[in-house]
Order: sequence, then structure tokens, then C-alpha cells
Amino acid sequence: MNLILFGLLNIVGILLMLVIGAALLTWIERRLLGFWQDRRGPNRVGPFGSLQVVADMIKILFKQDWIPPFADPVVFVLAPAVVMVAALLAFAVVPVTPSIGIAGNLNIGILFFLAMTSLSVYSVVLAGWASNNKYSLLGGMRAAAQMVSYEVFMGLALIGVVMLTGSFSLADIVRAQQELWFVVPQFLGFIVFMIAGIAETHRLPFDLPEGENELGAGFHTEYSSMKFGMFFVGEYIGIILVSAMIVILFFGGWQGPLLPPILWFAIKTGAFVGFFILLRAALPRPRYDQLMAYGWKLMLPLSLLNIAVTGAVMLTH
Amino acid sequence: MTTIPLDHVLILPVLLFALGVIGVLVRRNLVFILMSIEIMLNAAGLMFIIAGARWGQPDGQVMFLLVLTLAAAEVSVGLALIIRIRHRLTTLDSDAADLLQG
Amino acid sequence: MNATFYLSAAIAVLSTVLVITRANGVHALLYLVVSLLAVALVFFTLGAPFAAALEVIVYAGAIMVLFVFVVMMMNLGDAAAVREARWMEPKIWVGPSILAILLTAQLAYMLDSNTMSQPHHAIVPARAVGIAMYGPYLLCVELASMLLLAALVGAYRLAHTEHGRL
Amino acid sequence: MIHDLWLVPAFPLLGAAILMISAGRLPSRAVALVGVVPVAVSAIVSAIIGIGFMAAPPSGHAFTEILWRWIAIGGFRPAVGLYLDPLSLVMMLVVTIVGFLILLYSTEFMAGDEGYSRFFAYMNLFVSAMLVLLLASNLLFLYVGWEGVGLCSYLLIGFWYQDAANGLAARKAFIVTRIGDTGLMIGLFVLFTHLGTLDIQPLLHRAASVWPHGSAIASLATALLLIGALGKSAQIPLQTWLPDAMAGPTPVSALIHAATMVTAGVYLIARMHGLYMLAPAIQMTVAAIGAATLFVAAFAALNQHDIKRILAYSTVSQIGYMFLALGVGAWTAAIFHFMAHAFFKALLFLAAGAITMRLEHHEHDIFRMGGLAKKLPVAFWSFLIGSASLAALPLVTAGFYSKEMILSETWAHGGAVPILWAAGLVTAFVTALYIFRAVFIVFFGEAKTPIVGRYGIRIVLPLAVLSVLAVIGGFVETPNGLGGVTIFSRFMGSVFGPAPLAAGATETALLVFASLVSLSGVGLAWLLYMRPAPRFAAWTQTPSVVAWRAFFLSGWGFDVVYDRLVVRPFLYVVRINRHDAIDDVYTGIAEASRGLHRLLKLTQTGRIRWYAGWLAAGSILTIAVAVIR
Repeated sequence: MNLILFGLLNIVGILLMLVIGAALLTWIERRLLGFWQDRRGPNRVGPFGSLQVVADMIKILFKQDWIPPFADPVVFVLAPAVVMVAALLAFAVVPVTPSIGIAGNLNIGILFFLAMTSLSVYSVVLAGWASNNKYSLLGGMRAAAQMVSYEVFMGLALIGVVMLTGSFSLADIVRAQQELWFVVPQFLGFIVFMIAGIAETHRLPFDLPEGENELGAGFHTEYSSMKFGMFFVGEYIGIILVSAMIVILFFGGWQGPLLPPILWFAIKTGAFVGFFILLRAALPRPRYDQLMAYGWKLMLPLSLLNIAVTGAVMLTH
Repeated sequence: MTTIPLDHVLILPVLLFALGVIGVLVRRNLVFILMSIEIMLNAAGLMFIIAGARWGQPDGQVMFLLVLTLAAAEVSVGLALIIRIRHRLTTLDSDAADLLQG
Repeated sequence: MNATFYLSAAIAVLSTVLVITRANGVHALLYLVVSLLAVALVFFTLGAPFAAALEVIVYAGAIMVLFVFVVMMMNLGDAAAVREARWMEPKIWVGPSILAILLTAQLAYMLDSNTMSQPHHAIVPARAVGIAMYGPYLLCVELASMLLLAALVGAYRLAHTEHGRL
Repeated sequence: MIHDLWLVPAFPLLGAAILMISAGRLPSRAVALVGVVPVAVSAIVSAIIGIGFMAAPPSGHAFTEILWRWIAIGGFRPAVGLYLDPLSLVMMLVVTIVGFLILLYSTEFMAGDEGYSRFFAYMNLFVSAMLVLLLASNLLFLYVGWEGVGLCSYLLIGFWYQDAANGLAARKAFIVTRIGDTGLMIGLFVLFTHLGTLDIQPLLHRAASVWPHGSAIASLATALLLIGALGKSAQIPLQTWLPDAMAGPTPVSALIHAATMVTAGVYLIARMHGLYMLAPAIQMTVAAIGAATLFVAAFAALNQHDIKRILAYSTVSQIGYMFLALGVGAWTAAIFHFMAHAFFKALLFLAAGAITMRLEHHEHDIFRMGGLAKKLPVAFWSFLIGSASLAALPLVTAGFYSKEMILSETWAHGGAVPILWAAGLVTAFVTALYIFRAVFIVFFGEAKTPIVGRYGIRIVLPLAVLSVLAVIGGFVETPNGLGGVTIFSRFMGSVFGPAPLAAGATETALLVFASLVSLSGVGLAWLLYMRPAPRFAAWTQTPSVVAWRAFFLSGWGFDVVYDRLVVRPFLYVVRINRHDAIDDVYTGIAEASRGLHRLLKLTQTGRIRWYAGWLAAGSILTIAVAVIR
């Protein structure tokens, strides 16, 4: 009974943490962008504008929940749900600490993570299609091609880690980094995984599915109210997820001296979230064909090279 | 582990396969035909998995992986063909693509 | 676990039925995705987690996305769905349904007549699958890779435009 | 010198090759030179070899030279070899000498002809092939020569191929002789399968030791060889081609269809006489066929209008004598008659040619000639000498001695067959009658056709030489009652064994009797054609006689019978089978498959769902079978 209670507590806790964290991120991002762009950002509501999140929430919830008449209603509603579900489900296998985490020891943890990210494609694609709007459709198609492509490299980049650990379980991977973070032996894998992660979450500079200057707002042009909010929040959960995965796979997860594991995990993850926001501030958006060529002609060979080198090194040892 | 009666497990792929057959035969749209074929392939894969599970051997899953590979190859070529047919015949009606009739 | 199996099996069958009856391509595809996810769950209950994960990643996450992509690219619109609905007359369903029922009956009879002992759904871990694949099934893996390469070349050539025309 | 035997066939072959390669571009003088000289050289070489042979016979009175192995397949190792014994020596001498004379004659006779070069090419090739046939030590090599002469015969009969009739005659000759050749070939197969060799001398020895006297297999082999001989030598029932073969130029008729090639059958039987002695029934058949042929052909000759056809039937008849002689075992007599016949028949043909070439339009019909004795003395005297020899006028002609020998030996052969002897005797009478009928009609009476041109030395000389030979050729062998010269039979003794001698008194009686028969034939001809009685003229016009004459004119209707029995049924079958009845089976199969294809095509709708449906139905059926089983 205790076990079930503990499990439930874990689930609820992580969900809450995620949602709150994601909501907070909207504020943090704007503040950070303001900082890097030499302006203030939201600073009126609450101390340092920290209640801006609440204000946004109230505003967004009270917007009219409008479904365009030309849209496919069922799919239109389904799409924002998928993004949340997929991202949240993926967190099920994330071991925050040895004790905190829903199924951190799942023996196919990485595969589950990949499965969920691959499902998240549907949200964008279906949103684009259901809006029945050519810009949205173009955005959806871009998303489909982009995410399916980068999913390949993401998976391949993980293979090196799996090879070193000998397990798909994320907890095992973290434990295997007691001596040395995998970022050192798997630097190529880390780079590829991080870039693929950005593409998967279609964050800048790879936010071509949205592409405000070309496609309006891309796949979520027609969305309003909390459905738009779910895309918004889903994107931030995605960022947290990718950051968490980077930390777990390449930066030793919860491990670290002195501080408790959960703090280490939070610090590391926060750093990568910040890095993602920095990327948004620093880099311009490439063209769509550049993105695809970059993926297939650079990332794929790199990840294959990584696997080959890793395998060769492992065989020689 | 739990035990589900094998007969109950086995009926699932059979049903899926039969549904796939119906789909192939009924649908005129090439995309739907391809989808139905996917259903049938998936049913076959499921059968492999069941067999593998029955004996507790990895062979079933290996065969499923090969089926998966086959499905991927088949879909990529099939969809490319469908795109070509669409451009050529301006329709996806499989009955329109009857140039091979005797 | 038993309940999970029966539930997901029911979902799989139901959604498959919906797949072959939908007029709208994207809806059908979505039901197919649901069906595949349900089947993946069945895999999981049968003790094949590796296959279950791959079912989701490759089937639902890649192959079906490819389908969606193509359907979206063709962007058939409502007219196509209407025509598709018109094609699905009852009389068209009769023959194939009889065939399918016959097939089901036969297979069910055959499977039932094989008196097998109760299964012991032991979990077959990914490691075992990997060892089997790169051990006795190495040749199959090579063949599969050849197949994929051929499909890659073939699909590229087939969908390749020359002077902007297909 | 005897080792240079191969030169004898080689020279004419060389001549033929030169003429063929030059393809008619040589000037006619050069053609004449190339055409005649090789044969002349062959004749000289033959003569030298012959003298050497007679002066110092090689051991066993035979000389064998293997030139090279032709092929070697297991035990089948036919040699290209030459075999010279008195038989082939005599034949070789006759062929080369007569051939040379005829070719010399031809240089003038054929002058101005379009195919002058072609003619000499064929003739040289023929002489070469004939010599191969005669000298071959091996039946397969012999067969090469056999077919070679057949080919040349075909080419020369159809020499003036612009006229369709000539081509048809050539084809007829080729086809009819081909029937015989087939028999010969099968005969060779039989001989090889049973005796394991085709080399003539070993084969004869082996046959004599392996096959019992009168055995069935010996009969079979000899019968098959006989069929070949019948075809080549124009004996009943394959005689019909020879009269038509007169379509060729006259020298061709003289050389091929009188003097040499047609006697190839005689030579074959004589060469294989060892085999025939093992099969008395077949040997008797040879005699019977010979007797029938000589009788039939003589009557056919009696009613011909065309001078060459008279001579053609006469040839058939005379070869019938040779067959008769072979059939009764008078091998030497047969060869003796061959030699005499070669001289006088070549003489007759050349004389006939000398007549026709001087007549306007090359007239061949004897009833449109007449009174030529004074105008064409050379032709007259040579034709007369030839006729006398053919009619076997006593004492002074070669034909007399050779025919006497045959008749006396036929008589001596036994009382069981007096009918053969009677046929020979009656035919001797008819022979004298028909040939002097021709002589009287052609050379006496009124002239009906104008004469043109004149003779050159190349025509006169061969006629003169052959006239002499036709007279003195018989003096090498005379009956007991007339000096008893036995040069020829002694010479041939090494091949055929000593000739049986007829009882003196009977022989003399027969001699006198036969002489009287010949003379009476001449006399009857004189009565009927020199001083035609009105009653005779009326008698010839009575319906029954007219019918008989028409019957004889057509050569006893053999052509008609063959036309009805063979040609028409064959053509009928061919007509029915125009679309090939056997083919119908295959076209039927094709049609059936086409029909099935049409049925199957209905299933080929091009609609993939149907294919999938059939596939599913088939699978379900298969599973059903599996389940029910």
C-alpha cells in the first residue's frame, strides 16, 4: 500500500513540478531574452514580474475557445492533447533521483523515451492538417519531415551511450557515469543528441514548423485559448524533457558532490534549459532545405561515425 | 508473469489479419490499400511475437523486427509509387490503374 | 495484466475496424495509429517490451508519419472523402467480408485444433533479442539492410522529379 | 609409276577447279585447253600404269594405296584409298580414253555455246568423280564418287537450263537415281553394322567367312546394293530417267549416259561379286531384271522418232545385257560388254551428234532426216560401224564378241533359265532391227532437211578412233570357234576366277545361230524400211498396232504408271498436306493455348483489388484443403 502511495505521490509530484516549471519557464524565458537583448522583459506583475505567469494564465483561460468551421473538429481538439500527453508520458522513465521518478528503472527506458518523442510528431502534424489552412498545413508537413528525420539521429546518438552502459535503463545509465560523465567519451553523441533534441522540440533555431515570418504561426495559427496554451506549455515541457535527458545521458544525472541529488538534477537541467533559451536569442533560423541537408548530410554521418568509433574502442578494450 | 490463454491471444492476429484482408479488397483508394496491407503485416508480426512469447525465445521478436524492416521498405516504395500514380492518373483510384488489363 | 491485454486487444480490433471503414484518410490513419499502439501494448503484456517499443517508434512514429505526410501532401480535401464514402457500398463489402470470415474461421479452427500448453509469458529482454539478431540471424539482418537500401534507392528514384515533372 | 595412281582422278579435278574458279572468264581456247588436257594426261597416265600393271603385275594382281584416313570414329575409320586391279584398270582406261575422245569432240561440238567453260568444268568434274568411283578402295569413298557422278549428271542434263523441260528432265534423273542411292546407302549401313568395315577387300573376305551361303542378311545387303545399281544403271524399275536425260548435250549423253556413268551399277555389282555369290536368289534377280530390261527397252527403242532416244533405250537395253551377264555369273562377259559398249555407244552418240549439228535447227527426228549417207559420209560411216557393232554383226564387230560371250555363258549357266537366254536372243534380233531401222531411215531415202556447216578435225578424229575401237575392241576375247583368244578373260581371271568354258560344239552352234539372228534383224530392217511394202505400211496403221506402237513409244508406259502410282498420289498427298497435317497438331495446340489465353485474359482485369481477392480466395481454398486433410 505504501508502495502504491509512494508511486502516486511520485506521479503527482512530477506532474505538478513539470506543469509549474513549464509555466514558470514562459516567464523565465522572456526575462532571460530581455536580459540578453538588453531590455527588461515582463517586470510589472509581482516581484520582477514573477506573477506574469498567473496573468497570462487568466487571460488565456478566458479567451474564446474557438474552433474554425472549416477545421476537422475532432482532430483539431486531439492535436494539442497529444503534445502534452507525449511529453508528460516520456517523463515517466526519467529518474530524477534514485528514489524520485516514476519508472526510472524501466529496462527499455530509452526506447520508451524515443517512442514518446516520436509520437509527439502527431501533435504538430495533426494540428497543421486539422486547421485546414495552407500555412498550417505547410507547417505540419515541415514538422513531419523535420521530426521524423531528426528522430533518426536522436536514436542513433543514444546508441553510443547504450553501448557503453549495456542497458536501456536510464537509471543504469546514470549509475554508469559515476566515474566519468558520458559527455567525455560520447562528445559527438552529445552534440548530435542536443541538436536533434532542439529539432524535436522545434525550438529556435529549428522552429520552422512555426516560422512566424513565413507561415503566420505555422501549425498553431488557428489555435486559441487553452488549446494554444497547451501547445505552448507542451513546448516548454519538451525543453525540460530534452534538458533532463541530456543531463541523464551525458552529465551524470543526479550525481554530484555535496548537494542532494535532486538539487544537482535541477541545477544541471536548469542550465541546459537556459542554454536552449540562449540559443534562441543567439542564432538565426536556417532555411528548411538547409535544415534537412544539415540533418542527413552532417548529423547522420556524425552519429554513424560515433557508433563506429565507440564500437571500435569498446572492442579494443 | 500472468497467463492469458493462448487461444485468446492467437485470435487477435487472426482478426486483425482478416480485417486487413477486407480492407485490401474493399477499398479502392491506394492509400487505404497500403494501410490495410500494413494491418496485415502487423498482424503477422504479432503472430511472431506471440510464438516467441509462447516459447520464451527471442526469435519471435527478431522475426518481428524483420517484418518491421520489410514494412518500412514496402511503405517507402509504395508511397513513392502512389505519388507517381497520382501525378500520372490524377486519381488514387486503384481501378483506374488498370493499364495491365489483358 | 490480463485486463490490459483484453482491453488493448479490444481497442486494436475496434480501431482496425474503424480504419477500414473511414472515408477520411487522416482519420483512418489515426485509428491505425491507435491500433498499432494497442498492439504495442499487447506486445508488452506478452513479454516483448523491445518489440513493443519498436512498434511505437518505427510503426507508429515513422511509418505512419510517412503516411500522414503523403496524405497531407496530396491534400485531397472533402471531395475525396465524399467519393471514398460513395465507393464503400454495402455490396462491395459482402464478398470480402465472407472471405475474411472464412479465413478467420479456418485460422481459428486450425489454431484451436492445436492443443498447446498454457503459455508462460516470460519477458524476453532486448539484450536477448540483440544477441539473437547478431548471432544466428546475422544474415537476415544483412538482407534486411540490403532491402532497406534498395527501398531507399527505389523510393528516391520513384519520387524524384526531373525538370519539375513526375 | 603405279604409285602415281592418284594423279588419274586428280588431274580432271584440277581442271574442273580451274574452270570453276575462273567462272567463265577464260577465253574459249584456254577453256578448251584446260578442259581437255587434264583428261588427256589422265588417259596417258592410265595407259602407262596399265602397261606397267600388265607387264609386271603387283602381288595378288591388285594394288592398294591409302592416301589418308578420312575420319576415325571408334571402329569406323574409312580410308581415302585407291585400289587398282584388272577390273578397275579396264574401267579406268575406258573412262579416260573415251572421256578424252569425247571431250576433244566437245571442244568443237560445243563451240560458241554460252556455257562453254561451265560445260568443261562439269565434264572434268564428272571424269574425276567417275575415276574416284572406280578406284575407291572403300565403299564410302566409292559413294563419294557415286554421288559426284550423280551430281554432274544432274548438272549436265540440265545444262541448258533456260528451257524448263531440261530442268525437269534433270530433276527427274536426280530424283529417280536418288531412290537407288538411298538403297545403296542403307546397304552400306547394313554392311558396316554387320561386317564392321567398308573397305572393299576386307569386307568381301569377312563376308565370305561370316555369312553362310544364301543367308538372309547377305540377301538383304546385296538387294540394297542392287537397288542402288538399278537407279544408277537405269534398269527396270528405275529406268525411266535415262531417255529423258537426252535433254543434255550430245557429248554428255555419249560420255555419261552411254559409256561410263550408267555402267556404275554394273561396276558396283562386279566389284561386290563376292557378296552376290553368297546370295544366289538376288543374283538371279539381277539376271531377271537385266533380261526384262533389255527386252522392254529394245521394243521401246523400236518405235522412237528421236535419234537420241533410240540410242538411250538402246543403252538401257545393252546395260540389261550386262546385268544379265552379272546375274548368271558371267562377270568377265559383263565387263567385256561394258568395254565394247562404251566404244560403240559413244561412237553412235557422237555420230548422232555429228548428224544433228549439221542439220538445220539441230533436228533430232529421224523421219525428218534421210539421204544423209552421201552428204555426211563421216557421220554415216561412223554411225554404220557403231550400228553394226551394236547389232553384233558377226566377226568384224566388238559387240559381236561381247554379246556372244554373254549369250553363250547365259546358255551355259543352266537349263533352268533358257528364258533368259531366249530374251537375250530375241532382243539381239530386235536390236539389229531398230538400229538398222534408224540407219536406213536416216541415211537413205530422200533428204528432208538442209545441211549446214562442216566438220573439223576434232570431230572427225574421235569418230575415227572410236570406229576403230568399236571394231577391234572385241578381238581381245574370241570364242573357241573363232580363234579362242582369251586375253581379256585371263587378264580378268585374277578378279573373277577362270571363266567357265562352254562345250565346243554347242558354243559354235549358238554362235552361228546368234549371228543368223542378228543378220536376219538387219535383213528385216532392210525389207521394212529400205523397200517399204504397202502392206507393211497399212499394217502399221491398224488400230491395235498403233496402240502397241504408242505403248512402245512411251517406253512401255512406265512413266504413265509411275505418274499414276507414285507421282499423282504423292502430289495429291502433298496438296492435301499443303497446310501440313502434322502442323495442324501444333497449330491446334497453339490455337488451344490461344483460346485458354483468351479465357485467362478475362481474369486479367488490371484491377489490383481483384488480384488480391483471387489471391485471398486461393489461400483460403489451400488452407481449407489443409484443414480438411
